[in-house]
Parts: sequence; C-alpha cells; structure tokens
Amino acid sequence: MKRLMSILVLLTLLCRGGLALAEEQVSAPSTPAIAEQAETKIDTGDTAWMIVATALVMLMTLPGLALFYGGLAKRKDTLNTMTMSFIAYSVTSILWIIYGYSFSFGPDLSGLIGAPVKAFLKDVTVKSIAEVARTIPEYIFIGYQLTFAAITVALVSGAYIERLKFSAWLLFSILWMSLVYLPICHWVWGGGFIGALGALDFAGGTVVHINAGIAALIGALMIGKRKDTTLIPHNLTMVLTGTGLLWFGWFGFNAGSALSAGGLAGVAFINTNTATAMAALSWLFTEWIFSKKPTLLGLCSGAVAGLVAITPAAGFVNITGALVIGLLAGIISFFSVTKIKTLFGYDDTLDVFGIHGVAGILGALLTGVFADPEMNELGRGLLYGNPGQLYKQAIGITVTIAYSGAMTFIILFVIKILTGLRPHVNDEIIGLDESQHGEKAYNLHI
Amino acid sequence: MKRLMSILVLLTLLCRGGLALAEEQVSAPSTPAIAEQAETKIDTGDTAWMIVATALVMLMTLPGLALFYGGLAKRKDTLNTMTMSFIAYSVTSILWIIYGYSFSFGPDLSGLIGAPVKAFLKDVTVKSIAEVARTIPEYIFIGYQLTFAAITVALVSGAYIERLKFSAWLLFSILWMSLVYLPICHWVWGGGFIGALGALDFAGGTVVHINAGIAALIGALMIGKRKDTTLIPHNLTMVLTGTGLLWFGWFGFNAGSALSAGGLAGVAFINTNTATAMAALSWLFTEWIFSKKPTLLGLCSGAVAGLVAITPAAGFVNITGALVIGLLAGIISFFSVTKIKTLFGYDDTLDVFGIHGVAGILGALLTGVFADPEMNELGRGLLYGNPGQLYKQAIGITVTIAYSGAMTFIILFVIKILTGLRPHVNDEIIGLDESQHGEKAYNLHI
Amino acid sequence: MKRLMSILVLLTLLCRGGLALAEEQVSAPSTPAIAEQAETKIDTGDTAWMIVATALVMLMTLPGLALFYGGLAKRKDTLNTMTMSFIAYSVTSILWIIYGYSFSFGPDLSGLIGAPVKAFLKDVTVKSIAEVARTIPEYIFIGYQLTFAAITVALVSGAYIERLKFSAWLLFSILWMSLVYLPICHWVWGGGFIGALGALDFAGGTVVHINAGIAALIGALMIGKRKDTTLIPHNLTMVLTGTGLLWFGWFGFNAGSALSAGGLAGVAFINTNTATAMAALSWLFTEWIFSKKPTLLGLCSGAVAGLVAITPAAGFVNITGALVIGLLAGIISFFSVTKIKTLFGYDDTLDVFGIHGVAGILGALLTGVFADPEMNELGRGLLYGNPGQLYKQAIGITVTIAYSGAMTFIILFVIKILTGLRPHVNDEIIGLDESQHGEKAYNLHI
Amino acid sequence: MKKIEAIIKLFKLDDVVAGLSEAGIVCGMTVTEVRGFGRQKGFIEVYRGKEYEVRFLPKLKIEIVLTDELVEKAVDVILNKAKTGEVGDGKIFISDLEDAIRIRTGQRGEEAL
Amino acid sequence: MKKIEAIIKLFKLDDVVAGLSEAGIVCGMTVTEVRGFGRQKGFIEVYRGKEYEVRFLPKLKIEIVLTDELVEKAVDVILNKAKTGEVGDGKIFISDLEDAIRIRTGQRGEEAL
Amino acid sequence: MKKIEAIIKLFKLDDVVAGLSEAGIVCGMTVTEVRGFGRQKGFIEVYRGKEYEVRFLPKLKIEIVLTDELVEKAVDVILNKAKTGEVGDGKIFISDLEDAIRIRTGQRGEEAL
Ligand SMILES: Nc1ncnc2c1ncn2[C@@H]1O[C@H](COP(=O)(O)OP(=O)(O)O)[C@@H](O)[C@H]1O
Ligand SMILES: Nc1ncnc2c1ncn2[C@@H]1O[C@H](COP(=O)(O)OP(=O)(O)O)[C@@H](O)[C@H]1O
Ligand SMILES: Nc1ncnc2c1ncn2[C@@H]1O[C@H](COP(=O)(O)OP(=O)(O)O)[C@@H](O)[C@H]1O
Repeated sequence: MKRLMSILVLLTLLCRGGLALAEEQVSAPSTPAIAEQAETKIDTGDTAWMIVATALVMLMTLPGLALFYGGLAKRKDTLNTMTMSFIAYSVTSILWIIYGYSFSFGPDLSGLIGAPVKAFLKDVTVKSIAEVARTIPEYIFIGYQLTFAAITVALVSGAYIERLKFSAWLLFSILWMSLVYLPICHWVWGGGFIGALGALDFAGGTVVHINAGIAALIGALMIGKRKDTTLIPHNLTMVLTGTGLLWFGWFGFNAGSALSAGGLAGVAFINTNTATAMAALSWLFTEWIFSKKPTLLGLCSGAVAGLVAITPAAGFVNITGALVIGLLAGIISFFSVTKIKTLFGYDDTLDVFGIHGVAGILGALLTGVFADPEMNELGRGLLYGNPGQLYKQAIGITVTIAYSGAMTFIILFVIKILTGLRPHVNDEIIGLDESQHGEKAYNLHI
Repeated sequence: MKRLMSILVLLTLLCRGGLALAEEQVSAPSTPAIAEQAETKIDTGDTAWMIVATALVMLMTLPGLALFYGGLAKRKDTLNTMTMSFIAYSVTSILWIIYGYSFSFGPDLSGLIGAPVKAFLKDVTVKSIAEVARTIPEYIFIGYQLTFAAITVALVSGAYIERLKFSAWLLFSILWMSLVYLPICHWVWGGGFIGALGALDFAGGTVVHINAGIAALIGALMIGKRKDTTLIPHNLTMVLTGTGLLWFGWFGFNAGSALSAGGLAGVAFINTNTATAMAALSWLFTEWIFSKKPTLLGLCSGAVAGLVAITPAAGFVNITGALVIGLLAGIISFFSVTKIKTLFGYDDTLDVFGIHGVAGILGALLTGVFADPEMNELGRGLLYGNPGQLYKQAIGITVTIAYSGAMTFIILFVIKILTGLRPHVNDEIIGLDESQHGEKAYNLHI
Repeated sequence: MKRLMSILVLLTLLCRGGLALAEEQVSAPSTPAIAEQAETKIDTGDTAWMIVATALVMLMTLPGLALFYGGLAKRKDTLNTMTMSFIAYSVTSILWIIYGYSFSFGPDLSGLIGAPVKAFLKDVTVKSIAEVARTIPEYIFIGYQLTFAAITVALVSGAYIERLKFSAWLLFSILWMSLVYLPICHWVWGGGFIGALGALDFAGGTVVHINAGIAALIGALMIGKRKDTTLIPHNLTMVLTGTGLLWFGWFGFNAGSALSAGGLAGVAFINTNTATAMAALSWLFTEWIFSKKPTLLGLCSGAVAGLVAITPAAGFVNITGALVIGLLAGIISFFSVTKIKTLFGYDDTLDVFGIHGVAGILGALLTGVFADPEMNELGRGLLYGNPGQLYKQAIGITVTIAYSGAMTFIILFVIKILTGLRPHVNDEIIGLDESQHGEKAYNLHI
Repeated sequence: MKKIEAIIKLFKLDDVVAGLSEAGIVCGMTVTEVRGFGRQKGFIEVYRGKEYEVRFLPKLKIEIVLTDELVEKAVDVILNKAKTGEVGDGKIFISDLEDAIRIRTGQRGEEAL
Repeated sequence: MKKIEAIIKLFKLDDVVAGLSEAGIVCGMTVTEVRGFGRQKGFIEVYRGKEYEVRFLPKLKIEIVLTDELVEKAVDVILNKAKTGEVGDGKIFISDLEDAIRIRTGQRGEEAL
Repeated sequence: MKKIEAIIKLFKLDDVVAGLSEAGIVCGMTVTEVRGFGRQKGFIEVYRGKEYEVRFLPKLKIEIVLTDELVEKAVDVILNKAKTGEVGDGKIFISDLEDAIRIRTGQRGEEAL
C-alpha cells in the first residue's frame, strides 16, 4: 500500500511536469478552440442519440463486462474480477479529463500524439463543439470517447484474472491507458498517421479489440499460468446477463460511432445485430459438431465474437457483409479458443486474445473486403474494386499489434519490479476476493 | 444432431426456392423503393428515439425475458430456459433480414402476405425510408420490427420449458416465426386485412401477446405435463431483475410504437407506466386477500400482466383508461393463473397463456372500449360513441386465436415426427441444463 | 390485512375529499392549460432525450436500487428489501397522476403547494406542454418528475429494512410521498419559496437525497435497532450490478434535468461521470488506509456517494468543481458511515443517511461554492464572487431537514398506532421474506 | 439405538420419505447435500470446448436415528424406494448410537426420538 | 473418546459456540448445514397462488469430538443454550469414537483434539 | 468395517482422492462441505469499514467406509496428502460401523463397498 502510494504520487508529478512541458512546445492556439466561435449549430436529435450512446457504452463496462467476466471467473475470484473492470472505468474517467482527451484528440503533433492544450478540458465550454463531431456538444463527444478508452482497459483484465495483484492492476490501468490506448486512439481517430493512411475502423476494431487482445496475450504470457487453469464459470446466469447488456450497449458503441442520428447509424445498427446473431449461432453449431453439445456459454461467446468482428465494419459493409463476418467470427473464434490456445498453452483466462484479438483482426481485414461505398462513400473494399484497402487494413493491424505488444511488455515488466505481479500462491489458492479485498461474493448461509 | 442438420439444410433450400418463386409472381417494383427517391427528410429526433426504442425492445428479450423466465425455472433447467430466449432472438434476427421483413412489410399481396421483394433487404439503402415511418431510416424501422418478432417467439418458450428438447425448440423458433408470426404481423400492421378492417392494436396486443399466449396453451397441451409440475422460482432476485428490465424496455415497445418522438409517444409512455403500476398493486392485493400473503412474485407477475394489457391500448386511451385496464389486468390474470389453470389442468409452466394470453385479450377488448379520440384521432372506442370498434377488436382477436392455435398445432405435430418433442424422462429429471447442454448454471462450491 | 384495507379506504376518501375542496378554492383556470393553446413547438430531439431520461430514472429504482439494496441485505430479508423499492415505485406512480403532479407542479398557492387543478391529469392532452419545459410533451415531463418522486421514497427504505412490517412500509410510502415529498418538491422546483429564494438544486440534492437521508435517520431511530445489526452483504455481485445500473440511470437523472438535449446536458453528464469515478476511488483509498483493504463494496459505496454529491451541482459547476466534489464525497461519506454511525449508534441499516444525507448536504453546499456562471448563467457560487449563494443553499438545506425530519416523525408515529412498525421478533429472526411474504429468494437445492 | 445413514440419489428423497412415513417408522430425519464418488462414472461438462469430468456427483445423505428393532424395517423400505437398479443408487450404513437427547425437553434415550 | 452430534436451530449457533467456549469445553467443532424433518411442522410457501409445504426445515448440525468426561458437561451447555422450548429445537446424539488424528502433527487420541 | 471421517482443507481434496485411488484403497467416498472451528484463527472481513471475524472456516469432510485392515493404510495416505503443516489442516476420526448395504443390489457387509 505505502509503496503503491509513493508510486502513484510519483506518477502524478511526472504527468503534471509532462503536461507543463508539452504545453510550452505547443505555441499554436488549439484550432477547435477557434472553431467554437465559428459555428455552434447543435442538432438536438444527434445530441439526444449521442448522450444515450455514451451512457450505453458506459453500461457495457459497468455492469456489462463486470458481469460477463465475473460470471466466468471462479467463485472465489468473482469480486476481484469485477473490481478490475470498475477500477479500469474509474481510473480512465479521471485520467481522460486530465490529459487523455487532449493527448488523443488535441491538435495533432506530427501524426503521433495530440497536444495537451485541453488538459483538464481547458477552454471547453457549454457551447464547445469538437471538430470531428460538428452537431453535438463537445462535452458529449469527450464523454463518448472516454467510455471507449475505459472499456478497452477493462477488456484486457479478462486474461489476467485469478492471479494478478490488485495493486498491480491499478498501476496497469493507469500506465496502459496512458501509454498504449491514448497514442493508438490518436493514430486512428485523432488525426494520427494510421487514420491519415486510410485504414478503415468504424467503431474500434483496432483501437479497442485488437489492441486489448494483444495486451491480453502478452500479459497472459508474462504473468504466467494460474495454479488452477480451469475455466468453469461459477455463474452462467451472470454471463448471460452480461452478454445481453454488452449486446445492448454495443448499439451505442457501433451505431453511436456514426456520431449522428441518421441513416448511417441505421446501417451500423442492423449490421451489428445481424453479425452478432449470426456469430452466436455459428459458434453454437460448430461446438455442437466438435464438442457434442450446444451450450449457452457457446451462444454468449459467439455473440461477443460477432460484436467484436463487426465493430470495424459496422458503418461500411452491407447486410451480406455482416452475415459473412458474423458467420466466420463464430467459427474461427471457436477454434482459436479451443485449438490455438491449447496448442501454445498460454493461460489467457477468459480468452480475451482468442475472442477479441482474433475476431478483431478478422473483422478489420474483412472490412477491407466488404466495405460497400453504397453504404458509406468513405469506404471501398476489395469486392468493390479496391484491393489496396486490404493492404491499408493490414498496416493498421500490424502497427497496433507491434506497438501494443511491445508497450504492454514494458509496462508489465516495470510493474513487476515496482509491486510484483502475483500474490503469494496461498493467496491465489484461497482466492483473490479473500486475499486482495477481504470480501466474499456470496454470504448465503443464514 | 445429424438429423437436425439435414432438416435445417432442407428448410434452407425450401425457403430459397420459395423466395425465387415468389419474386417472379411479383412483377411490380417495390413501391417503397420509389418512395426513397421521392422525399428523404429524416428527423434526427425521431431517429434518435427509434434507435433507442429498438435497443430497448432488444433488451427485453436479452437479458430481460431470459432473466424473468430463467429465475422462475428450476435451478436444473435455468440455462436451457435462458437459451430458448437466446435462440429465439438470434434465429429471428437472421430470418428477419432474409425474408421476414419482406413477407410482413413488403408490398401487400391481396391482404394476406407481403411480397418478398425485399428479401435480404434488397434495394434498402442508407437513404431508404419505409412508407409507414416517414421520418426515420428504413434500417431502423427494420430493426425495430425485428425485435418484436424475436420477443414474440421467446415469450412462447415460457410454457414449454423444463421438458422440451433443445433441437425441437430450435426448429419451433424457425417454423413458428415464419409461419405464424409473419402472416399475423402482416395482417395487422403490414397492410393486411385485420388492419384494413380497422381493429386497433397500438403496440402488439394481438400480434405479440395473444398470439404467443395461444401458442403457449396449445403447446403446453401437446407437449404434455412435466414430471414435476411445481413452479418454485429458483431465484426470485433474477425474476425481479427481469421484470425491471422488461418494464424499462417496454417503454421502447409501447412509446416506440408511435414511431416518432412527440406527444403520442408521451401518451403511450404515461399510460404504460400507470397501467403497469396499477396491475402490480391489484395483483398484490388480490393475492393478499385470496392466498394470505403479498409476494414479490405477485408484484412482478402483476406488472407483466399490466404491461401486456396496456400494449394494444397505450397510444389510444387516456389516463383513466390506463388505470382501469391496469386494475383489471392484475385481478383477472391472478385468477386465470390460480383458478383456470388448475381447473383445466394443462401444464403452462410459467403461465404464458394465463398472463400474456388472458391479459392480451383483455387489453385488446378494452382498447375498443376506452380508445379516446382526444388522445389519438385514429381510435374511437365504445365510451366515445363507437360500439362497432369492440366488434372489430373481437374479430382481430378471434382470427389471431384461430390461426395461431391451428398453425402451432401443426408445427408441433411436424416437429414431433421430425425430432420428437421431449427428452428421455431421466434427462428431464436430472435437468435439461445437464442433459441438453452439459452445463450447470451455478458452480458455487470451491 | 383487514385493518390495513380499512385504513387505505379511509385514505382514499380523505384524498378525494381534499381534492374536491382544493379545487373549489382555486377559481383561476390553470395557467399551463392556457399555455397549451399558445405555442406548441415540441422539439423532437429534446423529446427523444427526455423520454429516454425518464426511462433511465425509472430503471434506477427497478431494478437498480432494488438490486443495490437487495444485495446488501441478509439473504433472509432480500425479497422484502426489493419489494420495498417495488412498492415505492408502484404506489408513487399511481398517486402521482392522481394528485402528486398537480400538488407539486400545479399553479402555485402562496409558495407552499401546487393547486390540484390537474388531479387525474385533468386538461392534459397529447398537445400539452408544461411551462417549465417548453420543448417536450407535458406527459413526458409528468413521467420524468414521477420517477424522481418514486426513487426518493424507495431510497428511504434502505434504513428501515430487515425489521419493518410490510404493511407499515405500504402506508409509509403513501403518506411520506404525499406529505413530505410533494411539498418539498413544490418548494424547490414547482414555484415554491425555496426556489424563489434562489437556492440552487440542479437535479435533486435537497428534494431527493437530503430529504431521503433525514427521513432515513429519523426512521432508523424510531423503528429501533435490528436484532442482528450486522451489514454483511449476502450477494455483492447484485450490489455491483445495482451500482452500475444506478450510475447508468443517473445520467438520465442529472443530464436529464437540463430538460433538453444540448450543451447543458453535456455539462451535467461529464460532471456526473467525473465526480462519481473520483468518489469511488477516494473512498477506495481512504478505506485502504483506514481499514487495511480496498473493497468492491467500497468502490460501489463511493460511486453512490459521488452520484449523490454531484446531483445538485451537475449543471452548475465546471470539471474542477466536479473533481473536488467527488473527492470529498468519497472521503467524508466513508467517515460518516464508519465513525459517526458507530458514535451515535443508530441502526441506519444501509447507511442511507450516512451516504445520501451526508453527501447530499456536502453537494448542496459545494454547489454554492463552485457554481460557475460560464457553465450555467443561472448559478454563481462563492468562488465566482457570490458568497451569498452559500447562505441560500444553507437555508434550502435547513428547511428540508427540519420539515422532512418533523413530518417523518409524525408519519411513523401515526403508523405505529395504526399497524405497528415491527413484526414479531421471531418473524424478524427467521427473516422477513419468510414471515412477510412466504417466499424464499433462492431455491437452489434440487 | 441405531443410526442409519443412507446415501441416495437426489430425486429419490420424496419416495423414501413417503415410504418411511407410511411404514410409520420415522419420527424424523436429517438430510444433507453431499457429493459422492464411487463406481458410477461422473459426467462430462464442456466449457469453451474444453472437457471437464465431474467425478463427484450430487447425492443426498439421510440420517435416521431409531430403535434397534426398527432398523431392518427401515432398511427394507429404503432399499425398495431408493432403488433404480442403476449404478449410483447409493449405500446404507448402520452404526451404533449410545444416547439421544431431545433439546426441547431434555428427554433421553428412545423417548427422545 | 466420544462424538456429539447436535441438530440445532439456525440462529442458535452463536449462543451454543459461545457457551461451549466459556465452559472451556471445545477445542473445536465442525458445522454442517442440513435440512431437518420431524415433529415440527414445515411452513407454507405460496408461488403464483399455489401452496407448497416445505417439510424440510433448515437446521445446523454441530459435530464435536471430545473426551468421555467432558460429554455430560457439553450436553448440559448445548441443552440450555439451544433451547427455545418450541417444537423443532433439535436433538443431541452421542456415539463412540475409536480414534482421532491431527493431520498437521499426526498426533493420535486425545491429544489430537 | 470402519468409517473414516476426515476434515480437510478445501484445496486438498484432489490430492487426497488421487492418493487414495493410487493406493487402490477406495471404492468410493462421500464429501460434504462443512465449516470448521478450531485452533486455526478465522480471518477478518470488512464491510463498510466495520470488521467481522469469520471464525468458521470452509472445510471439506470426507467419509470413507472400508474394511478394518485398510484403515491404517488410508490414514497414512490422508496424513501425507492433506498435510500442509499449518494450523487448520484438520482431523481424521475413526469409528466402528455395524453394517453396510448397497442399495442397487442389496448386498450387505464388505461386498457392499
Ligand atoms: N466406501 C464408501 N464410503 C463412503 N461412501 C461411499 C462409499 N462407496 C460409495 N459411497 C457413496 O455411495 C454412492 C454410490 O456408490 P457407487 O459405487 O457410485 O454406486 P453403487 O452404490 O450403486 O455401487 C457414491 O456416490 C458415494 O457417495
Ligand atoms: N429420528 C431422527 N433421526 C435423525 N434426526 C432427527 C430425528 N428426529 C428429529 N431429527 C432432527 O431433529 C430436528 C428437530 O426434531 P423435531 O421433532 O422437529 O423437534 P423436537 O426435537 O423439538 O421434537 C429435525 O428437524 C431433524 O433434523
Ligand atoms: N473437537 C473437534 N470436533 C470436531 N471437529 C473438530 C474438532 N477440532 C477441530 N475440528 C475440525 O478440524 C478443523 C481443523 O482444526 P484446527 O484446530 O483448526 O487445526 P489443527 O487440526 O491443525 O489443530 C476445524 O476447522 C474443525 O472443522
């Protein structure tokens, strides 16, 4: 605890200093700041939708993901697992307004990072409008992007649960969100080089899912196997509830990425629902054939795989594209989880890489294949005479994998030195709820 | 499994063929297709509301209904019960975009069915607008109607649980949605003869609830009694959670049926909340008097009865109408569940007929009594000098009962031949979670 | 039961009589009624947002608060605890349309109460618009305000659970909502004297939280201690779920209080999220220091404290204000719960006073300090050169405390005479689920 | 005084209790949820395509204390009520008991039953 | 060495444990959640207006192994701590035990307790 | 015929079962979730800053019925499989059993095991 505290204090000082420094460098007044004066024609309909979309994505993490992961965890590790999502969301919420938003969406500094001119939301007023979303209040755009950062961090936790120190996770949330999410988010959406290069990512296939998936894999390898490497969900009704809330919230995630309430949101919405249903069913039938029984966990896992795979494509492909993406997402994720994992033998507890990583890559590539200009003129895929797109997608994916992988390694390495990664083996055996939090998920006797 | 597969393949071929055939018959170009060119003045406010409304109705099935039904089921049948809702939603999602939407809302063919000119959402673009909802993208309208079809199928499952083969349910979802829901939906809302005749059904009293209620009753009789016919909810906190989510989502169901964000949505909203609260209380007091104790299950059951009864009336009646409808819904449903059921002795596991069927009929009739032209000029009931309306309502109800009853019988009869309806008695005794899915809802030890 | 019935009948007659009487007194036609004719320019965007906001606040009570409180309760009192929220919501829903809305938002009678000219929503039509919310249908405004009344009553229950008779709670909901909530709501928002005096309360710090907190304290003292005064949550996964839903719904509560979809809603939204996350973390670290371990319950409790504290300030302060309010809310609430409570030894079961009362007062005061005219010209706090505001806030708080405290005392005193407050001690020991409802929350064996 | 401990299958409880009551043997009994391991093979559960064998199966343990002369009668009843003929039907164990006391009254020995 | 098995009401556990500790009798005990059936009538639960009688009531079974001379003392304590005077207070069963071993040390007999 | 009752730590079950199987001792066993109280101190749980001591710790009780000659062998196996050396490892209790019956076949005595 003491140690952790000092570390946190240090971090605070560092970041303060960093901000100060950075601000000097940026002489130019933040362009959006100007933009505000210019034109403020907020559309109440778009705003209504985006407020709700933001709330929906928040719901995905709390309680959505917390329930999904918590139900899959062992009873004795349930609370710790849920706490990881809670910490991820809370920490991100604070850091996002301090410097996160500015680093990712501030005026671009040579394609690499945003200028921290909006640290502590400086100059953002009730009338402000962000350049990338001209019809809604900037505060809503800030909140919307915040929820994306938060869930990305939370997603990673699924691969680390049942054996990571609580203090280590706290540090990880802070460092990973700052050093991995922010840059990648800027590169793809904030005016950085990946976006400039024309790689398509409608709602976060690379930024969110591939990114989290790789961090999950690297972490699983570095943290090492659990004592008991089984995955026997302690409460599948929780898993189903979480899946339902994720699906529900994902409409805000994908249709919300249209940043307005119109036809494009409609496209993203129907594609999301179609691919998800398709993936749930294709996983179900695949497991029915290959492991005898159709399961509820299969439906839930497939649905999530479908949601992930359609994310980058939602606002670009047509309904046929959605069907194919969903179909493949369910089948391929099933094998990546059952075969690949056992082949390499890493302990990705809840298959974050197996589902988010793999389905994320699949979706990002297929976006380059199925992007239909009739749905969204901004995207033209292989099938519509633009093979080059596939190449751009590949670059986006590769860069994300390389950077996220490397940084995650470094971050965990540092944390290992600072606080250590794993609790005492006995603490792992009696369960992290007891050892890290001194709580029990259920007190049902009496 | 093998057998099921071949059946599914067969179905696919059949439907493909059917579509081809149908398309030939329809020479006329789909009118809506034209409409698009005409005028595209999407209202962002209406769109924002309808996107959310669609997501809300989706939430009703997953996890709403799954939790409500799953909590009422025995512990050993929980997952199978939840899976039925999940399958219903996923299967419907896919079939709806393949042919469901077109058969129900495609250009009317002599009042009986829609033309499949929009199979695979052919010709629907990001700019399309459906004729019946002129201010929102057609994709949203498609999605919104999809969620209605899905929950109707899911509702039926409540009467079949704890004794139906999983593969049988899979087939049932496909067949019943295609052969029962689609036609009735077209008759009432898609330009078919019931709607033409002037029967009022604001949000689905006949299409959804009476329809599902009758299918539930017929099915309960055909499938037969469970070995253990008790209804002892294994987890009432799940039931309460499900009820809350249903109530919440139902605002999208009823207020969303205004298809716009205005006064009419307001009317539907306040009526829905009022009738629901009233029914919850009237059920509570009725049971307090007739079976000694006021229960949480009573409040939940009453609330659902109220939601069902107000559904057809939500956008037609005034607040007094809502109060009366709610009051009666709670009382009458209580008796239909406690008396009628025990009288006839059919095993409608979760009282789908007792609540959705009975309260649905009640609501449909009372809509004909309380429809107040001051609220909605489209509806004038008995109390406002139009006794004829009651007659029209009766026709709508009768047709639905007759058709849904007969078709459900045929469908289950066919399934009985194809896969059989019930698992081996021992599989029923050890529970369907174990026997059908090889999963356990809870793994709480260790 | 019999006794209760007669009491209820009596109440009904009384209120009917009262209404009649009141109506005579008010000769003047309700001004809003006129307003309607005047201008009806409903904004679909604002309407879309407010419909959703209303549904969100409804969700806060069912299942949000029910899960939060139910999970904290002992297993044997879970259902009774959840039932209290359900009853609060249902009873309020009915009374609100009968006379609640009119008494609180009807034409002001000398600053004290609204005129019951809108009893049973008389004269409200599909076209009506309330004077205080000129861009949305009055029905939505009515529904929105209804949900506030309902959750306020429900919040109180947290202090009374595990030892209050069900019939006593039923009476309490009716009386307290009518005699305490309605007047205070009118004073602050309905044109009454507190609002007139210029005290700031954006979304209900005084009306909802301080009000409920004081009623909780007084009640805890009058009802007396439980036999077993422990607070060992029987299901923390439920508590987390409830917290997530409360957080989610609170966006409707705070951002919805802008009554429109624009910049102000954006301000309220981001402030709400920031303060909540901050409070969750500050509670976590405080408890980590003072009671050894960081807990999930700590995060949840802190989040709720933050939500409460930011409520009155959400639409007035800037992001720095939100950070400070959140920080203090988490720390101060922690001590009020751990120290103050044990010091005075009252049995506020779920710390309704300790969290809602204390954080509510804190938030109301800090609103007077941080209110930033740049965010909302209607509010200028101490830091912006208006020390007087703090004084006004103090008055608002004091009046609420005095009135709510006194009336709650009287109401409980009366109920004690009518039905008695506590069940037989054995009924308390076997649990209120069994004794009051004859139900069990879980039937997991077999 | 003897104590009978019977390990039976979950869904046989009602039959056994009914049988014993009819036979007028039991004044009472105590039931415990246990997990049993024996000749009966456990079943396979598959989560995310991975198989887990559940070797401990849910069973119920019935404890009945009764007078020596009633033991055989009780055993017979349990035998034909709890029997399915399949592996896993369970066991009956009989042991000696020195004394029994009814807490409510303090009565000892047979009258405590 | 003897083994005492006491079936008591749920909410009597703390009193009994406290009593035994004060009396300085127990070095330890093992508690099991059981469901009991006996003279005490079960209660009625009503779901959707249908009545279900719950004949098996939740009880706690306490197992204490101790030396012969302590048995009577322990029985007395349990008797007056677990007693409410109402039907359903439960039973105490006493049986003989051949040996006890402490796993940690391998000690046998009385010193294992 | 003897009955062995062993109270062990939760996470020792698999080792013990494996050990007994290898040693070819058990034909079966019955496991019950219990809560134990003894020398081992309970842990503290803190809810809303208030401390609660959990004195009853989760343990598993294994019941094995076997022939007299196998008892010592079984005890040895359990001793070295269930041992961590820390307080709370648990106990083994041995008592005499009069008879055993296999419900499925009605076989009595040793062949019932
Ligand atoms: N030696 C034993 N000691 C204690 N319990 C036993 C023993 N053998 C079997 N059991 C219990 O009896 C149950 C049934 O035994 P099993 O061998 O599976 O079937 P069967 O009794 O029909 O041969 C087991 O699940 C276990 O609970
Ligand atoms: N013959 C018996 N064998 C085993 N347990 C018994 C027996 N009789 C009673 N019990 C246990 O004792 C509990 C209390 O017994 P009961 O007859 O209900 O009340 P009382 O002991 O006050 O007469 C029962 O719930 C049951 O668990
Ligand atoms: N006298 C006893 N009677 C019954 N069970 C006991 C007794 N003493 C201990 N136990 C059981 O053995 C477990 C371990 O005992 P404990 O004294 O804590 O550790 P150790 O056996 O290593 O000294 C306890 O949790 C309890 O379940």
